Amino acid sequence: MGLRKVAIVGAGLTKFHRYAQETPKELAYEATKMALDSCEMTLDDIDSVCLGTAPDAFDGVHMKGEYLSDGAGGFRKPYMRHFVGGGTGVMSPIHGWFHVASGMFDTCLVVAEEKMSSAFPHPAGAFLTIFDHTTEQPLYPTLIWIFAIEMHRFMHKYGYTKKDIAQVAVKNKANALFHPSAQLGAKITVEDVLNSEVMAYPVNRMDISPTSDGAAAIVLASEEVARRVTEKPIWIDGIGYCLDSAYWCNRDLYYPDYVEIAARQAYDMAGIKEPSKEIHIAEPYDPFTYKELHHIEGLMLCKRGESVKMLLDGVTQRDGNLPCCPSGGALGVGNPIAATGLMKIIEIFLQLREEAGERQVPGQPTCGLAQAWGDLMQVGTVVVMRS
Amino acid sequence: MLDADLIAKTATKLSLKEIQEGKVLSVKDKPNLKYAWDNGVAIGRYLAELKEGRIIGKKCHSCKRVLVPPRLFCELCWRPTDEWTYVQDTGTILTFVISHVNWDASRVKRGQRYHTPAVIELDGAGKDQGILHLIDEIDPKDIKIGQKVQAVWKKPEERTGSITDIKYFRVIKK
Amino acid sequence: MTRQVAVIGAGTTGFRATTPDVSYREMTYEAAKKAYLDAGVEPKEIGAFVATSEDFVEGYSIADEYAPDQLGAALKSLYTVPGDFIQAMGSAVMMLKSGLYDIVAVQGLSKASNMLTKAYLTEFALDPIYNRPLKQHPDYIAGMEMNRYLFETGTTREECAQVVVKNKRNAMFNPLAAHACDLTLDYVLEAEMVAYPLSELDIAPYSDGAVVIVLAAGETAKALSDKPVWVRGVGWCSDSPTLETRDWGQAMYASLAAEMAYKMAGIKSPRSEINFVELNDEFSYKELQHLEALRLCNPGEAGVLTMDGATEISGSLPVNASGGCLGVGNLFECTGGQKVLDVVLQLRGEAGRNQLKNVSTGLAMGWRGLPTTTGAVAILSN
Amino acid sequence: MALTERLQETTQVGYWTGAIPLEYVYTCGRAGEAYYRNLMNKGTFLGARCEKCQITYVPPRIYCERCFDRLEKQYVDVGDTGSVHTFTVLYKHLDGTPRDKPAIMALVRLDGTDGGVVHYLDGVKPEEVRIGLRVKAVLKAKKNRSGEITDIRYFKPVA
Repeated sequence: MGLRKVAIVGAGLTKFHRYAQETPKELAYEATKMALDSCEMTLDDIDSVCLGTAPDAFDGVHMKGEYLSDGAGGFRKPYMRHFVGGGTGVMSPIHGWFHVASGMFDTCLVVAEEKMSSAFPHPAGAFLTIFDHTTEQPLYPTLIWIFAIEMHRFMHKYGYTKKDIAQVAVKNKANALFHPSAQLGAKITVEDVLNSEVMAYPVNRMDISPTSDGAAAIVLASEEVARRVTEKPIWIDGIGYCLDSAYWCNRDLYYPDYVEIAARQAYDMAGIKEPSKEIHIAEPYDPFTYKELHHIEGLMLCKRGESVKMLLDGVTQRDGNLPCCPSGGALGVGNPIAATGLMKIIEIFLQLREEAGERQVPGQPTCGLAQAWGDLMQVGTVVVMRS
Repeated sequence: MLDADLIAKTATKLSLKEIQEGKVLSVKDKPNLKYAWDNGVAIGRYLAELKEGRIIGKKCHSCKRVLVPPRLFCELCWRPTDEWTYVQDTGTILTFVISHVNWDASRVKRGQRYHTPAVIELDGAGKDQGILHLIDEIDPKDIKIGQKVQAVWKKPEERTGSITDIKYFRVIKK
Repeated sequence: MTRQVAVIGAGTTGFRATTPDVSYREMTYEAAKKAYLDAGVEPKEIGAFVATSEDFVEGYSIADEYAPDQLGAALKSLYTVPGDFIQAMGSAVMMLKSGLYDIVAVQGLSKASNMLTKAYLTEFALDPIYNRPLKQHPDYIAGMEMNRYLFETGTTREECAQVVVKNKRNAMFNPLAAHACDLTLDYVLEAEMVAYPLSELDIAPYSDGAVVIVLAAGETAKALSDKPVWVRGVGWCSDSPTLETRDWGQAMYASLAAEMAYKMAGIKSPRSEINFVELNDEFSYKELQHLEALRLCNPGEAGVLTMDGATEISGSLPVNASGGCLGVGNLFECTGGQKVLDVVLQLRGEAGRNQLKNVSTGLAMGWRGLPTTTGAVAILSN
Repeated sequence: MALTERLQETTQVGYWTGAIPLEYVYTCGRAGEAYYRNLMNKGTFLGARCEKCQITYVPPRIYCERCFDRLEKQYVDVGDTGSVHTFTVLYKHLDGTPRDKPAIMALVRLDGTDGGVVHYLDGVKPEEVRIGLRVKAVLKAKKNRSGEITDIRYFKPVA
């Protein structure tokens, strides 16, 4: 249908910490500045800015998109925030794609930021108020409940065990040892995961990604600009996003239909017929261990019920046939929500440019995918990228 | 290529102690954000029926589901829902959790019962039509997916028109 | 790449100070149903949806979760813009121009009456390090801005008060409006002072209500609609958000948003090419400041034009014929939605007793309210 | 028809109440740390100078919002005196109740800068305040300062 081509030409990331001293604006600036510098651009070269950041309840500022605008390079520019909960990070390049693909802008700066440490005593408290105020909040639900509920259903459906799923944490935390932004890179064993504190059966502490402060940014450009500023543009060839109903108890949670629908949109746009063969490398969202597997199935990178086999066979290892979360993912690098999604986009960007250093996957990948999830087991956001 | 040296300078690592002891400067605040959300037609009726010890849903003739909590429209068929329909206060555990943490990430105190929330498919509502509620009167270890449960209601005079008018669900057979 | 975009459907519940009989879901469902009926489309034909909300206005940590169901957008492409409705509309225009979609719906919703601590809410938007610890009622920011605007332009309190008189009176014949009043200038000038020179009546009261519009790309719009309203230009912009370094006299965000929209619409002389305006008047002086920022008059002239009646429904440049925020109400993120809605109704000749004669191009302008410096502009033609 | 049913009796109307139950601790950040340490120790204000844009930010920032140059090495002491850029006389408290004595709020443009401080004015009657009025910061005693904007008590006119 003759869509305008849009490329990622630059990227920046901060270090992820549990507690960072920097203000949200300062974190956003550091990532944005690095992204601009990486492609030798300045704010003058930027036509538009879009910001991805998840709940105001983390940073603790109402309308935090407004508060963050100057740190994200939005000064006196067309600047707009988008928000799909935890899926926001991967929604960011999608919203940026709209900016450039519309023909209204030739460049778009895409920034994602989260400072979760501002919320006290723990940012987990922010999640009580994601549930329906009248019919669910009176039961004092937590975020961990809803994940554990979904994980349990997923395990029950396929007979997956906690031991199987723990392998995701082992893989991702090990991958993160080589990521310069990583907060929790570590060499751990399945036993470490199984012996870590029980939070909400079937979820143990090491099944969960940490809360983090951090920011990420990329620069998007039209084909003409991209060819001018870089020899290695990475093209956004497919985008998809889908939101399911907020009535999350009214569906079988074992399978994320919304991820599949988003993936189909992205695959159709990118002309992908057989995702498990045509996608060389993936960054599915892994805020909890089982989520990586849940998403791999939703992304149709394996048949339903086969993600654990894929994991145990080493297919998703960095040197496997379909490396998943070579960055270290949310489990290893850290999880400043929106910034994590954009970190995943940046990982695919670097891998496809063969600039991932010690994390580089073998075999010269040319097609990669990043995905995020969010809300009440509800949002899928998917981006397919090619070199 | 990400430059590790550059990244290291982007953010300054602190510990909770350093913040709490004032090694770095900080400002505290507690927002005052209060709400009174209008129940409207569907949720208003739902709460009124809970007060009477009944669970009501609204049926969609197109997809045959009984929607609980009720709504005036079916979100999947995008049409007005049809008749009000009581569902039973019995159901099946679709999935559950044994939670050692409270909503604010604090831990359940020693000696207290762990929280055991579940998604419960209510009899009469249709496949996978669940609600979130709590399971009790059973050792958490003995809860299983697929068990039949029944609502344990507060006494009529204690009910206020709330989802907590159901104290919890109890397992009625193995 | 040069795909045209049109509004092919609009729906609203109308606006009331409180709406205790319906939930936010039921309210939005009604507006969506009307918009889709107006456009002659079913949700399954709509390619994507854009919602607007801010978490703490709605009272959720992640408010976007609750957008899809009542819009018919469950399991469809939907995202939320925590911004003004006109920004979200800008997003929808980009989506349609990209060629990826043919029909996109935009949603705005206000249940302002459900938010009980609005001053605290606005205060929570201030910088936590430099401003918030003073713990003052955020209307001081409007008072300070009004004072500087009056100082720089020579505009008077009377001229601002006339905006209040005009807009609340316009609302008398707008059945959708919640805060219609027929007041005298003296009555307004004697209102209780809140933050000098800003008085109680200079501040728009809040309203509840929902607006949904359906946008379509050129050929689709022509096929579906007998009276498409074309989106000729759209623009949005944010100035420095910090109180200490922002521009206090002029609305730079509105100027830059308008320039973007004018450029896209090919408008060189706004005053002669724009027939009428619905702009943000959450505070009386904002109408005047915004008119000047939009280059519809020179700095300092807006008050004079208002006193001369030029901005009345019968004037040469009708401004807020609907009653504006002062007469219809402040609708939080949906405020720009009311502006777009009224421009669409005027251009279709459906504005009832407030119908303007011989209008073909209207401008809708939104501002995100205190303490922000973000605005958006849409230019529509029939 | 949009809604197939409507409440038709006032007694059917109901609502559910709730709140956002969170607390926050905000670190002042790299620039804020320098700003408030300087205010605590020296009693003066720190700005950040961007030579390229010819702008001096107060409070200081680690970056120029216009050109994105780093400003962390460009902090300058800008003293404690300035003039009223704009002001208001505020008649109500945050909770909406009327104040016994109105507060004068102002943006004080510190001398030689493009930024300043939003704070109270005192030592002057509301009707005597003018844009352009010369003012100076009155701080808490040094031992009582904690590194917050409230270390400033108010600004007062200078001759």
